[in-house]
Amino acid sequence: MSNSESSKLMSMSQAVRLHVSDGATVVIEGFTHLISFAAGHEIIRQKRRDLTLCRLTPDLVYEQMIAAGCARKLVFSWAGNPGAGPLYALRRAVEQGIPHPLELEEYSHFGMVVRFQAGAAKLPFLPLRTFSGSDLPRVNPAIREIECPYTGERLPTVPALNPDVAILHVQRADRFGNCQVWGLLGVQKEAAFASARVIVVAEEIVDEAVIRADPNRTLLPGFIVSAVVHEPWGCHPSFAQGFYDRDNDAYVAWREISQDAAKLNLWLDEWVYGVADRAEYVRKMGDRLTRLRAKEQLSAPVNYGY
Amino acid sequence: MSNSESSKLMSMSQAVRLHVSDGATVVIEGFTHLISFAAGHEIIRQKRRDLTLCRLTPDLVYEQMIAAGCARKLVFSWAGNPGAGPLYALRRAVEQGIPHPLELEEYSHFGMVVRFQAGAAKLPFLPLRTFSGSDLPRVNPAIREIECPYTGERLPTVPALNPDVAILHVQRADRFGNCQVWGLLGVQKEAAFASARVIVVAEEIVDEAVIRADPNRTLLPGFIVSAVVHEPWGCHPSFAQGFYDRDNDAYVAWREISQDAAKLNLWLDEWVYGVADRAEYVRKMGDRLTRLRAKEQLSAPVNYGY
Amino acid sequence: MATEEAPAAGFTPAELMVCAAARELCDGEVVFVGIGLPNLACNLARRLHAPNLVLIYESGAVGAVPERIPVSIGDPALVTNSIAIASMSEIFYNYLQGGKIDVGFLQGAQIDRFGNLNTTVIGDYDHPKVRLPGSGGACEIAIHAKRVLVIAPQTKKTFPAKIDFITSPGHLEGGDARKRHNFPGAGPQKVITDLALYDFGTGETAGEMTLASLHPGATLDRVRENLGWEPRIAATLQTTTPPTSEELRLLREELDPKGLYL
Amino acid sequence: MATEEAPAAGFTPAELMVCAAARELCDGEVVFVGIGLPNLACNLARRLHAPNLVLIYESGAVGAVPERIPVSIGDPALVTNSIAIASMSEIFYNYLQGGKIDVGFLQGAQIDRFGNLNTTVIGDYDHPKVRLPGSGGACEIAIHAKRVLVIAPQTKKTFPAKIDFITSPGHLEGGDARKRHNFPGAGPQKVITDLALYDFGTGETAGEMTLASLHPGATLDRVRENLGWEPRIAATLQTTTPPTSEELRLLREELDPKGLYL
Repeated sequence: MSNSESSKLMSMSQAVRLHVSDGATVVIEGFTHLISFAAGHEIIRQKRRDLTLCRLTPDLVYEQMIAAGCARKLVFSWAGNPGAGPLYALRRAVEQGIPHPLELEEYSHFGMVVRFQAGAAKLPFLPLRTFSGSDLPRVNPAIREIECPYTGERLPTVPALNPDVAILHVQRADRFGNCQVWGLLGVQKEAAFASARVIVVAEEIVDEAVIRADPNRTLLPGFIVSAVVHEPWGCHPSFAQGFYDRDNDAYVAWREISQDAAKLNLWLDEWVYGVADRAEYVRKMGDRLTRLRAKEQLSAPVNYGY
Repeated sequence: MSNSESSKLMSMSQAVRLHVSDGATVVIEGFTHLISFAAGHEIIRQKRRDLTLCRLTPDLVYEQMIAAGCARKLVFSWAGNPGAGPLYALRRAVEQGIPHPLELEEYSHFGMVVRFQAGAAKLPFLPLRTFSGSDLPRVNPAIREIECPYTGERLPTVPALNPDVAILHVQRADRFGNCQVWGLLGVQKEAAFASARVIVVAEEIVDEAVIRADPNRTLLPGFIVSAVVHEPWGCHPSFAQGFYDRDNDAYVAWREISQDAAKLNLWLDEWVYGVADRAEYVRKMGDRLTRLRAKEQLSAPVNYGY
Repeated sequence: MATEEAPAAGFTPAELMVCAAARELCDGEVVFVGIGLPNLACNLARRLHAPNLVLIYESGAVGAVPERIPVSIGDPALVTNSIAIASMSEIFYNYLQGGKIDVGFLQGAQIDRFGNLNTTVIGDYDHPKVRLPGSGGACEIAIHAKRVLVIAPQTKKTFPAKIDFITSPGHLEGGDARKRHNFPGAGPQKVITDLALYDFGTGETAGEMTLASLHPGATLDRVRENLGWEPRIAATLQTTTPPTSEELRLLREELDPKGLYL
Repeated sequence: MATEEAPAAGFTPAELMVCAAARELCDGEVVFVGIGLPNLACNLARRLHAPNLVLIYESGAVGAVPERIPVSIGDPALVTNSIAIASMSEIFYNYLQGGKIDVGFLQGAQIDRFGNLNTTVIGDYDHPKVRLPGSGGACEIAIHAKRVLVIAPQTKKTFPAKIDFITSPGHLEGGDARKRHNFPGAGPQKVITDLALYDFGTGETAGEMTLASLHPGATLDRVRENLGWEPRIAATLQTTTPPTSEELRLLREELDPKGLYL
């Protein structure tokens, strides 16, 4: 580990070029909250191929990457359009191999969470109580069992997941990668510690003093972060608590887009290939975003003095 | 679990009478921060016996309970007077059986942390990478090994620790037991989830709305809490970030007190048996406490709106 | 109790399902909530007989009090003014596996007579006819929640004689199967469809869906037409109490005014 | 570099030990800090050649910038203005076992020639002559930190031929013992006493304390008198660079003005 005083700030295009290579195992986490669509779109623009995409809920961001041909394999626990139906393009890949076949490695949420936790702790595995009685172990040989050295009972296990790179959106970060998140925490901390490299994407770049004024809110210390990208509205259509709401209309509209491969490609042409970067996407979205801006409900301060 | 709207507020004497019985396995956690001396002293006053005391750092609070004859066994990882030398009374118990023999079950900090974590998750054990090459497994048969079902390597394990009752001091709680902590977090959350009952001791009782205004600060939800005790200055001589500083003079002075069993008993007579409750202890301490009061250094608010 | 109030004139099957589910919840219980009808049922119960119901969402919101109907399991409205935000590791390890969850709601694309649920695949796993979303948290909820409530509209397709894949174990092959698997939770206790309410029997038929109550207007024939097997029927078959006007008012005016789910 | 500056006139052995330890730390490294001399060494390095040194305390303070000398490993001054507070589970599982710690400081009541440390007991474990505090986090720091620095005043009692208990493994019986145990960290690299500085050799003597540098004023005889075995001596024995006046000024005026540890 090394924490140099030099800034890690760079553009998303630079961060993806430096840290996301063809064939890499990539995790873009965020459970409905703080999903870096900005990173997913840049990976599509840079035409990364043969990626192993890991994430509890593949969601629209992975469906778009799969439809664009970036993915070879998907490691997941729930693949749907949250609250708005199936992911049709993902189903086309799995059911018909369009645009090409997609290998699946499937767990439950608990299983995926524990895989990241084992990865973060550099343990080869961890035990957990699920899967028993389910057909999941039958179709996933990575789900195994051990005997407890104390009680003798058999316990299911999952192997550690250690991606090459984790991409995490946060509400605020300083230029060294020290970053803070509030609201839903998902499995971001575990995914970051489990990964060889971490790209932090932030709504706001703040002074280090802002982070140090409330250390209990810190998600990651900068010394485990490889790159910091400033990307306001970088989660749209997902949300960032305190910044903007979930764009539910976009999730609902996606249903129709993803049903038709041609429609989906037109969408990619317009909203991904057709824009240079997230800033242009944001300008193009215009008022649609501004009406999602969060109302203010501030927390009370606490005293860190002694 | 049940979360009744009825208040769980009660006096420390009532909480100890209801939830700490002779022979119980008790954990008073807090790593240098938020140690409930108030609870320890009340347990001494109520003359509990044969307790199994669990805690990473026995510290003064457990030494006082051991010297008073409350403990049968100590489960721990570091037994010293932090920054001020040995715990002489604990040594008398171990080396000479004074006031009576004390059984030891010893781990490292990592081992104790993982024991609480396994207990919280209702797993019989968890693996961890420590103890190898150390003599600790030789003197503690509860430290065992398993073979990884993926790599085949041998990994040390520790058994779950599930105390009968956890006693935790927090900066603020509402009357239902929803509580918040900032500054050092130690292993309190894991200890609480691992225990059958939880007594929350709070510097401040606040309205439920204060907790709900900053849910990311919450340590425990009320529905896992059995009792709530309002005990300002309840951690002295340890500290509560934002409320009062550590009374280092008291830790240093303890060195001389604990060296002499007679002196220690006089101290217990004056500061534990000689006071009815914490409130009287606080009155008796007088200015000594007020000069420990924390200066103000407030965190900035964050926006929970959407 | 809501059931003592005046029954309403007209209501939809979905409204009845939500009301029937809400009545299964007791005050002070801790419920692992799903999106859609379960979410409506929990918030309805909270407004009526269970004001201290604790709503937990797998996204990490504990003690949520959503001011609007959540459109996803991670809606920001679940965070604002909640009691606690837990990491998903805490949710699954400490809350669910830790035995703190009283009730879990589950749904399924396929449900068999033992309450086993399939949300993974229709057809063969490796050559699926329809690829479904998968488990999410369902498998562990089915194992750990002290009891499970299943909500699903009743068709032969949804309730086949045999399901293609067991994503989340119910009572497996019935009887004491759950005991043999050392499952901490009791598994499915009720199945609520748009036609009827089922429990899971007792004695030698324990663990098998048993018709306990017909919804107003539903008939045994319609139940049979929409079930992949010949149903067991309780000794004393009840008629489900219809929604009260207060339940319907809350659902229509406050909980789902836009009719997203009703 | 500090070492290029003017050497100071008078200084205590403790001051020299702290300065020698500080010089072992590189800018940007992540250090697992202990109370006392290690804490002074880290904060001294941070004021001089290693401004970006990241101080982590097992209590959970990450990137601490204590404004006063911490009197305990969990001093509130370690929290205020730190970069992050981690639970102890995160500290041990994710930071230490996760391989994020470059340097760990350890002390010992007994230290053997292979850098194995005893902080548990003098005499027999079950019938102790002296019961010591125990491991704390030392055992796992010894295994996981990329390298370990040991600080201890040198006496025959502290450096016996054989220690009574191995709390924290150093190089065990020497050679490639750590490799055979699959220890992620390299183990003790330096031992800093009040008389000399030792490294752990190379080649066939690797893993055994080797006298690398004598402190100003110390002699080989005094080193031998205060060591429980005949020490290996480096081919080219150095003399330790004395503290500079700037190092001493920082220690005496800013870091430990009350002389708590010096």
